Amino acid sequence: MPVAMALTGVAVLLGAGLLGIALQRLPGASRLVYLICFVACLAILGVACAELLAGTLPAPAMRLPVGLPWIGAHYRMDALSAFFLVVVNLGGAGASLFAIGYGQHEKAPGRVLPFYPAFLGGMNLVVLADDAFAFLVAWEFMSLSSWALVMAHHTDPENRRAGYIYIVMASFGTLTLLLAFGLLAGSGGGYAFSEIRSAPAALPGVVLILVLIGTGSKAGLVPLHVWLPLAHPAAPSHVSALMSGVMTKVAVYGFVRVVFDLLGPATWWWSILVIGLAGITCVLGVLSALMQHDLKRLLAYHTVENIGIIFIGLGLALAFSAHGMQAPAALALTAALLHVFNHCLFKSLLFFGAGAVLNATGERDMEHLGGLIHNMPLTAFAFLTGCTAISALPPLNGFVSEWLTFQAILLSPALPSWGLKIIVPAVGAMLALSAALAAACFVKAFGVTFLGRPRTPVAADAHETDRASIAAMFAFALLCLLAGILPGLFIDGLAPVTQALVGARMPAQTALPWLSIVPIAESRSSYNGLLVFAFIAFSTLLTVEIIHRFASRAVRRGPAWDCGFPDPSPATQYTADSFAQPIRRVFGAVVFRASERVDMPPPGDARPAHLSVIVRDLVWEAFYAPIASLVAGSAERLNRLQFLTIRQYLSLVFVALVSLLLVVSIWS
Amino acid sequence: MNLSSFHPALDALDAVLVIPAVAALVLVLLPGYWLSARLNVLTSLATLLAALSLLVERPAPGPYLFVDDLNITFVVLATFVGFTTSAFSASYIGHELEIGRLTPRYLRFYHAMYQTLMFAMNLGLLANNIGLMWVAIELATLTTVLMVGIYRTHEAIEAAWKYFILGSVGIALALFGTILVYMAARPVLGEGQDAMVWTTLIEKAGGLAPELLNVAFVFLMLGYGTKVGLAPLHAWLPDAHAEGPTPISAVLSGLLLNVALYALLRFKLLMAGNPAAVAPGPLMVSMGLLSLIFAGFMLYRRRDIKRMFAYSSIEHMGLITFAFGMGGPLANFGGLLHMTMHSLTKSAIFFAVGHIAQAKGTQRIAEIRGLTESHPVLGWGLVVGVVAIAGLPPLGIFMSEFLIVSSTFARAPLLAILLVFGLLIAFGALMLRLNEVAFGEPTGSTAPVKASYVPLFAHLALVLAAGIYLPGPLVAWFQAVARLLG
Amino acid sequence: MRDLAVQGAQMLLVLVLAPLLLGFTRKVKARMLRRRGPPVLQPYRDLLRLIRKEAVIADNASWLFRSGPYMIFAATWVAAALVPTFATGLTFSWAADLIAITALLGSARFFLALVGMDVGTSFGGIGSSREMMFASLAEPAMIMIVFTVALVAGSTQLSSIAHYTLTNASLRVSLGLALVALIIVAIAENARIPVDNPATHLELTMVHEAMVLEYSGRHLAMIELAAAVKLLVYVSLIACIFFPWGLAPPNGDLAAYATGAAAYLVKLFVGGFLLVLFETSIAKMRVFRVPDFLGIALMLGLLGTLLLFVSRSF
Amino acid sequence: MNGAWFDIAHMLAGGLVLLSLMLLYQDRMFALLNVFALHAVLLSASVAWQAQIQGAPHLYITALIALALKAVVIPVALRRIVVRLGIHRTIETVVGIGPTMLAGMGLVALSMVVMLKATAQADPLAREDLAFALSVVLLGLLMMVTRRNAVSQVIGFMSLENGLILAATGAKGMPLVVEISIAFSVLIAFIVIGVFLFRIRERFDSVDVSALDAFRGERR
Repeated sequence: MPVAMALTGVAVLLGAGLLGIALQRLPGASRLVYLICFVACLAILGVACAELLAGTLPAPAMRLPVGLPWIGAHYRMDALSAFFLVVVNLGGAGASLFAIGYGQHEKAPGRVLPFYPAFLGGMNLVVLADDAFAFLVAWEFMSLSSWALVMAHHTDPENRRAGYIYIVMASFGTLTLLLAFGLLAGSGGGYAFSEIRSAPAALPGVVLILVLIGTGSKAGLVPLHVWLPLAHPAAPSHVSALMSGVMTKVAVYGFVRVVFDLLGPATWWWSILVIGLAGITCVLGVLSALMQHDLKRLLAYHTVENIGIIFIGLGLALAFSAHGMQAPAALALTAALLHVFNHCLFKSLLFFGAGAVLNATGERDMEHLGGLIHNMPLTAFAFLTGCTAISALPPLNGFVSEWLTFQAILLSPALPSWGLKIIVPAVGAMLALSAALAAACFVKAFGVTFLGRPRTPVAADAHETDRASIAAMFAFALLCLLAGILPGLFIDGLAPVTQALVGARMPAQTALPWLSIVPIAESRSSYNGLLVFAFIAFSTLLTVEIIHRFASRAVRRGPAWDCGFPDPSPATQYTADSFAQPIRRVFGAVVFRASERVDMPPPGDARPAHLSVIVRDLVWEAFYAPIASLVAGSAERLNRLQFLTIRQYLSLVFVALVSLLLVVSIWS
Repeated sequence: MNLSSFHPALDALDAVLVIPAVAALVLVLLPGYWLSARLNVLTSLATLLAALSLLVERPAPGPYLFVDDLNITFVVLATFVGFTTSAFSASYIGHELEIGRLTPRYLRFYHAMYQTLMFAMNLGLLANNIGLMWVAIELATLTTVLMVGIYRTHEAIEAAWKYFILGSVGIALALFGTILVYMAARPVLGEGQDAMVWTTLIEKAGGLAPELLNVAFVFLMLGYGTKVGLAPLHAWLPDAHAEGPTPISAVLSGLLLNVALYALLRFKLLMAGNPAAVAPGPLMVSMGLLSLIFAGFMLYRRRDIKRMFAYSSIEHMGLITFAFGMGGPLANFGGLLHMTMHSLTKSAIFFAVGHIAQAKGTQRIAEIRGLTESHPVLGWGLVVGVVAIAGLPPLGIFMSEFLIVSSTFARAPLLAILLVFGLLIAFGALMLRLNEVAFGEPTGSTAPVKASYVPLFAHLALVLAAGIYLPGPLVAWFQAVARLLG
Repeated sequence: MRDLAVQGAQMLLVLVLAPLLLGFTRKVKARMLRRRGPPVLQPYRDLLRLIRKEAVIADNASWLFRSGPYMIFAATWVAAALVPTFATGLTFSWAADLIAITALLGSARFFLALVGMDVGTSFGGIGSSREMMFASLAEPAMIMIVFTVALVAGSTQLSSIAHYTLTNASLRVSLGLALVALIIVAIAENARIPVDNPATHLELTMVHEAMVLEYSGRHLAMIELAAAVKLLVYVSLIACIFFPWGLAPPNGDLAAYATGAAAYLVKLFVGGFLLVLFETSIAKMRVFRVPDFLGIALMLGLLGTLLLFVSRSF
Repeated sequence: MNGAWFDIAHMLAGGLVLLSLMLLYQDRMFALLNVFALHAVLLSASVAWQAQIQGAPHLYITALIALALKAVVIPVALRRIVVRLGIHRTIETVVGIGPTMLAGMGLVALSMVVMLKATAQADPLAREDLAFALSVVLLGLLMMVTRRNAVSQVIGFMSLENGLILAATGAKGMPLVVEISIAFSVLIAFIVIGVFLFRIRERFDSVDVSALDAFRGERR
């Protein structure tokens, strides 16, 4: 009974939360709590994996006598939820393992320990839920606990602001989802997913838009992403890893669940909406990331970008299945889901690295770091792996899912509808652009943080982080490599999901020779991560061998040459901002209205020259600032009603009375 | 020898009224804070037990009093919150006495008034006669007016005065409505008692003169709506909550508003029973929606923490009125649940706020910061309370809001969107203030405060439990009431 | 076994030919500038000399700095090994399609930019940041070209593309656009004039050279060789996609291979010559005009793709 | 016979409405008080008449209360307050007398329309009574709204309440009338005391607590 086992795991997690409240003062508490979380996540992970591979899904649903009385809370595990359980608990286990070490350094464990397990439990419950109420409760519970975690370091006003914007956006998303389910369930209140499936939804288009807003606001689709780069960095790093690597995926799950499973047959214009938004999200996300010099915020913006990539895949899947092309739909969906998995891996890994750096130096600002590769070689290596993976470079996993997405795009000319014909290639270009920009961004991230010379003393005497964190990072790095060189296994693991959702699956990959992967047919295209990896490894070794056989081994250390005029001051290095400057000049002028002002003192003036850069967040200015000012304004205006005299209040009553009497006299 | 007068349930019914009445008389005479506070708690407990016994043994309706599913719900809720509040007030008032904000003389008066209020509310709820109900509610209003003014500061007196005047006008309108109902019923039920007795009125509802009923409902809506605190009749509510002693704020938000709402519901039933009369729903829906959105905006500019939560009460009363206005099994169930949850949560919040104000020595939001640092238990208690009142799971209010919104959206999408808008506005304001009050660097005194946490956390625990699991009997009972409400 | 041999031969061939192509272009360029120029085989000599020299490494260089050149070279070499030069249907050609090859070159660039920042000199930073800025436009352009070609040929596999061009060759607008775009990309990627000047160390103009400034000895040799191979890769890509004539069919006989190799040589030299002709006929651009130059490529690629999406007949 | 009774009741009720309108256009404090006393007298008369024709003796109590309290005690008390607190003898209005009168006419018309339509099948006596009562209520409310002056607002409230008593007594056989009238008298007593206690000179809002402790014989 897999569902029961999973729920038991969740119960254990919630119990761990209570334990966290009870034991927060004790020294060993955090170690214990995180250990429990680690074990629980591994257990659920095991169950889900077994179910997914055994192909016995969907497992029979379970009904607990909680939640809405006359409905109860339904929980169920089908292929989709099993896959997302894998993602959630893989990320959860990794984060817990990392936290076993990292959590030791937490200043106020009392503000983290109770909520962290609750957060994990909430995400698991979302994925398991099988009726609207259970789903929404878990969804909002997840938001609530993560909000508490964002507020963990509440003395920083920035974090408080982040937490506020986060909780408001989250609640906004929940309310839209609530409306969506209200439409799906109908006035009869058939909230169970089984009933929703059986009954066709009224106004499916509206439902799709509502769901896109609701889940998009949690996943970070532009323009609903504003909270994400604020909230994710504010939380403790292992929580940031969960929020970026896992919670956004839970949002993706919500979208897939409703749109592909509950909503019934798709219409083609939906996909235009989704694909368009996703493309913009990609580019805007990565460009914003390039403008950052806060390491964790940069990573958060990259989450936005990757969500865009995922939604491109989902949109294509919608388009294909709307036109009854099931095999391509399966390909696109697989690409999206595989990217979900991959992004969970490398984004968590990167946040772990950022956490290790934060822990070692107390700095999140890259401009104050540098040269960490010398003192933190292991962290640097793991982080580099993550950077390579997220930049979609072979032979790591990021490339595979983007490659599959490209293949799906290459199949889309067959789509009949014109809107798609126009928008898909444009989005393809956006995808390619964002991939290239991502590479640039991570050269910046790794180069400025780990390479070069330390820019501050704290960076100079950083120390390698603890064992548990290292273990977590290397585990995920290894997984990145495995998923990159043996993608066939993972794709076949996804087969039941696509089979259930779009009624088709990609050709069985493990059957192919040399474990290469083939989207549709080998003549079209194929990729073999294993072989490429072997190739690279082989040729690298060969070269090294040859060089060391014939070349001189002599190595002399000397000062950097730097074209003849080396400058000892590390301030002369390229900083994050200066690295991004060319790209800012190319794209920023349009996207961010970025402008530079150089204040150059006249000759003979001793004061230093000053360069200031203004980067504006147009999304905020366009959508959020007006709303905020509107609310504030109307609050201000209405507030006068607080200070009326009794007579004026009485006249309100009087007017109400007379007008109602008039209504009555006219009505009857 | 009439045996029925010895029927245990009848005794229970009387007890619910007699105990507080007698206690009030005793408390007037009783000197000494310690004893009277204890007695206050004990009598409230006794009243609660009596009310609970009504659940098992229900007497036949008499000409003046009666019990049915609807009012028993309110009675139990009222007596329970009354009991916990008395427990809270015991410790709260103790502190007020220490800092000399209240003198023993006024405490005697205070406790007597407290029991009088209990009596009046129970009478209003159990009355089977619309005239009697009207008298009871007026009595309740007067007592609360006196208690709001008890601090005798300029603001307190002003608040009490405002409450008094607006309340009196409300009462007058309500009375006129009552008279009209009688006029409407007289042709059918004949002169005298019967034309004012619920049980008979409801039976003959179909036969009442519809046009008169319409006019009557207008007056009743405005009259009792003033007590419920619906915009634009709400003006007394925020000041009364802000300036009175906190236990009274808790009772006002938790109980008195409900009693007035109960009266509204009764007359709604009467209207609904008469097909020819205009449907009461739209009026309730629009006033509820207006109050909800209006209060949501008003929350932003509040400087006084108690006044802020008073506005939040207006918001939730609006939501409840909206739900009952929508009608239908789901919405009614949601409305009932929401009312219960709101009473519990809001009084819990006021418990917390009361102690917080005592600890920090101020009610100004700007001077309260970082509670979770300085007073963790109170701070987190407040956080949980606000999270609950803001309608986040797993607490009970989420369930009721879920039912109300989703059932509304399927029937009237536009209304639901307005509703969601209002909820979101209010949510934003509450969270904004919570952010400042509960988190950040603590300001003001961080000295530990002697507080009674039991009532606070008892309420919160109940709310949490309800959000996770509603026991079957309760559900069946609420569903019965919801069906009753049509 | 035989396939493996052919594959090995291909790998060796690109390795051998790359410096030759470089030397050839230099020679031709010198000639066009009325200079004598270095002998064609000069690059080989340079490489050997560099290999024999001791390597001088900055004090604060990390392990990445020392291992970087090998990775860069390996990635480039593998990419080259996967492009059909004289024969299609190589053993491992299906291990990676055109997109993967682009990505492989991308990872080579990724590491090049990283090692450029390792020592922490201002020039390294300049080089890396500009290189990535070019790449951020060149790569999407390349992907768009891949789209165009793949949509025409119905495959992203180079062998299949070549086969398609061979069997039903016809003039197509989109292919023309793709060709122009690919040439622009190739020029940018290989740091040729007008984007960058391989022959200068004039600080503010250099991009590629700035990144490798700190290298010496065998490491520098690796990087130079990688650069040479990269040039070869692009020339052979153009050859294989647009002028696949003479390519030996899968498991053909020796004669076929011989003709293939000969044809390949011819293509290389023609390509090199045209490149030099282009280079000598225009001047280097300012760095911030390069985006416009690459933008053209991107637009052309996108246009080609769009045309194909809208109607398959272009 | 019946007709005569009806005419008298009708006349009395109508007179109340007339007096309410007169209350509206008073601009001198004492004149206002006098008119209100008249209002109360008329009310008690009509109540007594109702008691007579309904044969409901308990209504006489109500009539008595009305006469004693509203016609005598309260006007006197208010007069003394006015003198004691030195309140302006003129009544400041929000909107001018003229518009107020027009509004009053409109309200009377409205209440006629509403009531006569609503009580089609009720017996004519009740109909008229209700219609007049409603207009008295509305006029009282109008007075509270359009007068800035506290005392005149109290008067407005009391005339409103007179309207209620009229309606209650007009509603034949309605129980609890006496109790209700008593309850209301208590309410009014409270208000008058409040006005006096809080030295409310001009506006209802301007409560002045400084006198409070002195009054309660305490020192802060």
